[in-house]
Amino acid sequence: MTTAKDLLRHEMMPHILCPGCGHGIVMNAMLRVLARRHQNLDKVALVAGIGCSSRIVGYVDANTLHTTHGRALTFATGLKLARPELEVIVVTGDGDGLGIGGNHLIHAARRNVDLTCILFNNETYGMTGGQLAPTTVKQAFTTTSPGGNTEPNFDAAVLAKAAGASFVARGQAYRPDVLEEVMERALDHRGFSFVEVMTDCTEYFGRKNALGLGSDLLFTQSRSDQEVSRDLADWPSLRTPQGWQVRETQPLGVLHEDRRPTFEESRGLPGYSEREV
Amino acid sequence: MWRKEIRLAGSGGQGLGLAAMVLADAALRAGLHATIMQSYGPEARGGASRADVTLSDQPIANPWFPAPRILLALSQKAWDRFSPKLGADALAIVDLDRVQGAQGANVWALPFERTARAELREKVAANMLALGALGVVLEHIPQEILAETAQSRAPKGFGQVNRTAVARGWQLMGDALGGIAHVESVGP
Amino acid sequence: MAVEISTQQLLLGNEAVALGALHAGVRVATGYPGTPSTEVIEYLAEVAPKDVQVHWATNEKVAWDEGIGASLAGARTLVTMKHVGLNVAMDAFMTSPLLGVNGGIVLLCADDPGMHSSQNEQDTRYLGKFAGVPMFEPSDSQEIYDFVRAAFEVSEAFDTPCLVRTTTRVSHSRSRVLVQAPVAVKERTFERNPAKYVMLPAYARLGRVRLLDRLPALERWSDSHPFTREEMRSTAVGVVTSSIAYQHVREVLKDASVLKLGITHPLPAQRIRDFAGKVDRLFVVEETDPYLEEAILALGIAVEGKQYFPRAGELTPESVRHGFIAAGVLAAKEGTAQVSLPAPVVRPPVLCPGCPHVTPFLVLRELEAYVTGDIGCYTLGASEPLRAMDTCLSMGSSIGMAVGMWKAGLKQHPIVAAIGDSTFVHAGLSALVDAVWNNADITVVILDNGTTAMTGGQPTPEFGSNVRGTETPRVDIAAVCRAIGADPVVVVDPYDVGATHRTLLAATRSHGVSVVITSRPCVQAPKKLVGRRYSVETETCVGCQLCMNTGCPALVWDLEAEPYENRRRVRIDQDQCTGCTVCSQICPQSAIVPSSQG
Amino acid sequence: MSKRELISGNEACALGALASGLRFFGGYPISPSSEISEILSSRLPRAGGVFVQMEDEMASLGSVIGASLGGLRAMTATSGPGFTLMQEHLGYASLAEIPCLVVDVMRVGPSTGVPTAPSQGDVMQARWGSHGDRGTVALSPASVEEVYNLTVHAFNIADRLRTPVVLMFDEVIGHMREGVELSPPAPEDLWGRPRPAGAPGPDFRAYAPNEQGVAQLPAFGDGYRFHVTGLFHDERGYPTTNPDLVRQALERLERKLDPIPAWLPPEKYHMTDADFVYVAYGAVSRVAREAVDRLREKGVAAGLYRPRVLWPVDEAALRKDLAKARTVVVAEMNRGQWVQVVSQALPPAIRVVSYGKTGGEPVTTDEMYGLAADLNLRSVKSS
Amino acid sequence: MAPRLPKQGNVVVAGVGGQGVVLAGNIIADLCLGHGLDVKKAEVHGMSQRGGSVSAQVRFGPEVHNVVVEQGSLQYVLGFEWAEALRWMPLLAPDGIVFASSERILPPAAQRNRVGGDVSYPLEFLEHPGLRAVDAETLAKEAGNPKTAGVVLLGALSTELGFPVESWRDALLRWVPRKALDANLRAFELGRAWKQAAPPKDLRPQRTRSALFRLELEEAWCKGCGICVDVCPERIWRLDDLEVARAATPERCTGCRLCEKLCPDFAIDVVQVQEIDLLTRTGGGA
Repeated sequence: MTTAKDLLRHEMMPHILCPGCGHGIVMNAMLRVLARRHQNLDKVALVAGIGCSSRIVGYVDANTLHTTHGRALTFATGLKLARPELEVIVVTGDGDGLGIGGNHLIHAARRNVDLTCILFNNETYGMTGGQLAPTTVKQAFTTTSPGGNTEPNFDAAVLAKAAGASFVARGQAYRPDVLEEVMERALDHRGFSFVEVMTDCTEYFGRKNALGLGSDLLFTQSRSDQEVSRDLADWPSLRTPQGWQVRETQPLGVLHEDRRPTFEESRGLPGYSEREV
Repeated sequence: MWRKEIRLAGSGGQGLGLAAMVLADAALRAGLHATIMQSYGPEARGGASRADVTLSDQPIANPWFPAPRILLALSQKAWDRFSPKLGADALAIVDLDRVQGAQGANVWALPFERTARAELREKVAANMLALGALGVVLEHIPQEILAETAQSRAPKGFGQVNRTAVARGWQLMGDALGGIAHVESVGP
Repeated sequence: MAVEISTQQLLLGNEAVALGALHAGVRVATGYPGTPSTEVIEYLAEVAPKDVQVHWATNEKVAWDEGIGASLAGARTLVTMKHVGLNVAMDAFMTSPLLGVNGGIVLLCADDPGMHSSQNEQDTRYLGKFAGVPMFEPSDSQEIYDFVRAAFEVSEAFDTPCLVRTTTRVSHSRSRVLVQAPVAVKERTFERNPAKYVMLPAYARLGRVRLLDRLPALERWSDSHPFTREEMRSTAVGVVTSSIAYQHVREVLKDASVLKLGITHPLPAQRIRDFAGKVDRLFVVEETDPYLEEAILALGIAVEGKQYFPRAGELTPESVRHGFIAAGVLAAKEGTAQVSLPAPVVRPPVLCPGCPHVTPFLVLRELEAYVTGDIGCYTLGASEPLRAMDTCLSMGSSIGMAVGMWKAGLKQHPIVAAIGDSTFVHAGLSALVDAVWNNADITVVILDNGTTAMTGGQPTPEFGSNVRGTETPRVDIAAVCRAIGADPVVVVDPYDVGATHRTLLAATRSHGVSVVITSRPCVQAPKKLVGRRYSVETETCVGCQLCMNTGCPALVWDLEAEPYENRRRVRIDQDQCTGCTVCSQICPQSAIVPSSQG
Repeated sequence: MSKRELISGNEACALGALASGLRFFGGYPISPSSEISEILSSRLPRAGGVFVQMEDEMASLGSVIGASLGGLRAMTATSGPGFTLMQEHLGYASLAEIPCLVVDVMRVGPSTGVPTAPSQGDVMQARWGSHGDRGTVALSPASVEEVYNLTVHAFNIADRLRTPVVLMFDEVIGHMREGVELSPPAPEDLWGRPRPAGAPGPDFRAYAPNEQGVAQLPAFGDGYRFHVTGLFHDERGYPTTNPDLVRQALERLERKLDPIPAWLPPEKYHMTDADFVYVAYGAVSRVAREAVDRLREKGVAAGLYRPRVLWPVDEAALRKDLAKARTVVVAEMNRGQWVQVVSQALPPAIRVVSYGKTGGEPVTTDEMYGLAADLNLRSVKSS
Repeated sequence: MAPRLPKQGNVVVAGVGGQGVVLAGNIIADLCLGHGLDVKKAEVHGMSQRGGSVSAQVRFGPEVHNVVVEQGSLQYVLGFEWAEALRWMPLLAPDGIVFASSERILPPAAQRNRVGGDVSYPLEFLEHPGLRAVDAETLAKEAGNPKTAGVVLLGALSTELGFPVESWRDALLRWVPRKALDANLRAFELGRAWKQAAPPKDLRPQRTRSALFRLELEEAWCKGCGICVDVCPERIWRLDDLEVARAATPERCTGCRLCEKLCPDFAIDVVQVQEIDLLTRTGGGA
């Protein structure tokens, strides 16, 4: 049966991502999901923007399109409408997808084109050297927020849901099986599915915020879901009367799923039914 | 006129950026001209990172060069990446333990990291040891200026370590050459 | 109000110490928790009237200093500690006999042969002789009561501190005690007497002479004292013994003559010579070191002992019997039919479910740090599966050893000292000053659970209450560390795996002395804490066992569930789980969730 | 040698901007210009300015225009793909006469190209990138020190003539570190913006040009409530479709840039008797100068003509300066862009040769020297 | 025959820290004292309570000297946990009796063989004539409070240790916490009516299948990030001095694939080599 490794372009490997980069883990999970769904990726298109996460499509043996910064969703919309039978997956980063590409994200969600958008959120612009990103949390240090970031950050999942995405989920590099399950359901979903994946940048963001290297980031990333942090907050604390402030928590798994007519259905476009799932 | 194109190559975190700044700054203090072209972006990650330093007694028009006259390689990946492009008359200094398979007439393999770890208790000082060795071959930057620059630009708490490392590197290379034999200048 | 103890009740050895002291009119009692001596102070705090000062000290040396101070000020004083604790107090203990006393002062020191809960089984009797103080060795609760009362009298009579030495078996056994009426103690107060109390060399030399003059008088006192009991039976075999060994001998050699020594310094030399003369063959049966045997040989009396009886561990009826069989005194026991029995289960003590010490050790293991450990529950961090502690010597030595390792040039991995909050206040403070003074590149992790957990959860200075639970000023450890000069000093929640990871990582990478304080209350003591319990969603668990690396006893294999790819899935024992959430944060499958009925 | 420091081109640009009184930077990360924004992100707030990282390049120039209207000296820094996104707002700033500085650190294009390799491929885009006929200002430094100085001049030009100015240099100049000694401009060398003539009131004309043909716009919030639009507008700034007013405004906007070439004359090196002239700018001019020296040693009358202002071009001055040359080699790191300006300006008698090097590797002295040696030079047409 | 009033003897109560062993010891000691007997009791405190083995030895008689029980002279063992009861059997007198609760508390140390998955915990052991298995857990639940399992066992012991029932109940009244008194009394009665528990299930169900795994590394792709080193539950992976991952103890691999899934560079493959039959230790190819 096909394995993730079979879907790689071996002549291109090893890839350029830094040692311990979370993106590699997410790519690993994505290829395992695809390996379960397809013998080969003839009927799969990976469309990516510009940035570390977008470079991974180059290493996948599929129809891969490396577009311009922030604009992947526009190219993907055209490709999907032209060839509805293709399973089109858009790979974007937090800078590429929420920074320069934010406008296209909310419109793609509104249109509900049958695409699956996987946003790699490592809270920084990795490719250009660790600058501030729309998802960088407050007080975090980056090369363009040397005094600590003061801007509030997006919650990508909430934004996508508000813009009309009919499937919204969040995964974590540290929890590959949860991530695979979430991606599987996203690909099965008819309509715009948005998956935000918490991953991390070891070379810049990790180093500047003393979060450590690969595995250290994975463990610090193991932010738990709401129940655990609520439990921790109301436990008796020893020294600090106000107890430990509740850590910022991201609920994981499928956060929203509803069935709305996709753009293709509302237009009555042909060829829609051929897409076998 | 005297001109030397030098490439300092190794893996990320070995302090090559700092070594380039120290070398170029020492050249300025010795009355020479110097330029640096640091690699960055995807190449700098995933292992091989490099800094190209050009030294000359005349103003330097082009800081870029296709292949270096002197290659300093502190990691296997760097040696594998940059040694094929070396010219016949080029000269190479490599770390004995970290680089295997570096032979050739004018290739010197010296135990920079091992000496740094054993004598200076700081593995990361290998870059300054390598700089000391380089100083011998360049013959245009006095050891005192190189050591003094290495100390002044050292991160907090590493000043003395850097100074000793340069001197020790100078000695390592001197011994390898069998006393301070004159190295005829390479290239035009 | 003194509690009237009916003869009906069994008194724990340590309770008998407290009672003996109470009835001897003790006014000040202190010490440092240490198995097997802890219960004395706790029981005294319960039964003694409010005007009796009963409270823990921060360590054994301070306790003895307080004791001598109280004694010179006229109060009868009891100080308690375990054997290794006396090592901490030796500096003050050795010189105090030169000062002499005012109010009587008695040191209760409990040895731990067999190391039930200690890092060595040193024989404190040598220290009694070494200090030249009268030393009593009770063998059960009744003798403890009597000896402690007598010790106060002797202390005042001979102007010297007294030592009552027990062992685990004596301190932690219960037996009946007949009590006498408490004695009325005449009021004393402090009289300035620098010549006696200021140990300038000139005065100390006088004190030394006083000590030496006192010994012959003490020997005469010891020789004639009823606490040494001669029980003549068959004269073929005579056994000189003391403490719990006496009990073994009485059970194993029912008809042997026995000279039971209640006072083992100064030894009743004459009584021993007389006894030796009355028997054909003389034995000494004693635990651990040949203290009595050597002394008797020194008196020129032929005696057999340690060639037959073990030096290591506790004496047991079996080892005493084997000894006498080997010596030809007893016939070998006929072989009882040995039924094949299953190998006993290995059940070492483990950190409790939800113990706040687990996460820091998990992280230190990840960092492959060299961890110099200390004495406390967290010493269990060294055992499976945490395996995150490299050394453990004595109270407070973790920081000093870390500095030593750094000075020796250890560089591959970060050097981390792991020390509890109570141990830090006990002997860690001066070590931290030393570390800062040497600008060592080490990290000190203070495992702050607000109690001295290992010995049953006694309050600590930073917890803000004393042994009687009254409010006391709180010591802010973080502020103290900052004042000493450690930088950075960070307090982190050990139940937050991510934060602990980040904090420890940043600390081990900073130069100089950094301090990380993991702060969560102990789940066992002083009161049991339980949050919302967690359980494993069996169908999500893939049996990777990452959670079991925490070593939590609540995480057990699910022997009923279907294995996942031949690997056992995990189940959480709902009775033991305290809801600390650490396993749920570590699980890469998000398979551990709050129990529904939680 | 005096007190020299190892400074990169990008760093010099940031320091030059700070020395010129920069008070606003709106930018977006892009190789190879990120260092400029990274340095300003910490130094600009300390100088009392505002640094903001916008969501993309259009937003960046938009925020710069807004800040400039607020009266601050404002700039952004980008590279090829970002420069392309900024064209619409560059046109807007020209028409609405709003001073600002755009730094373009050129990398190999088109599209994503080679983000970390040098080129001079954006020169024509600077001139014609934005739609419609519009004058444009583009300066080209050739050393780290000159990046610093031209940044100061750029702000001066922008403020005095109320126009966007583009400062263009390639990745090598941006990232190379040289031993340089930067001399900050004296306060009197910093030109201010023309103050509005009349007092606020109904008949105040924001866009009434002064004698240099520059509208003397006040800053928003200074009490002159006035209208700014991207539509063609009359002297009060109100939209107009009147063809005459549109034509007049268009010519005024073009004419007002005329004095620029004179303010920053080109560098003429060994030009007095030269009949073989290299025309080169930016990094290429450095190796051209070295080639001239080597040719002079061989007795060849070689010279270097290095323009510092790429746009606007004073064709007459160009013709006069190169009159005596027999052969003119225009060497660039693109497929021949500024060479079209030179060949259009010079009489056919002078042979103009285009030497365009692409691929991301800088031109070397040996290449330039080799060109001259091959005396039967290729004619311009066949390239 | 009704048990005679005991004159002298010894009892050991054993269990795991926190099960109430010391309390049961006190009740028995109190009982003996009540009958005018001399009693001595040895207890274990401190570190061992942290989930380790705990015991209380009670010796009574006209005059008691030693505190600890000598080998071969132990008359009664009250085991609150199965393995802890078995621990004291070597000291049992020939006619000694062991009342052992069938409750098992699996120590973490008994669950270390993660490849085979078998538990190092003694099989049920019923051959010994003196061993009485009591399902104290169930009876305690019947009595209404699972914490009363110890008192159930005391009830069972009271059928052998012949003190009159009233004195057992008086001792209970004195020592058992007020609010749990009636549950404890019910538990005591249930204990007295104990029946030999059904042979407890074998704790080590025969796991027939297990698998062996081979770890493969694509050396050229490994960048030495160390994630596999830190994440492997069996701590198999190590970085060599050229910063390349090496499997130091591959035989301990349980096939959980965490290293394969969390490797950012696709460098690790976990290949199932063999499915071995645990019983016959023979293997079929993967």
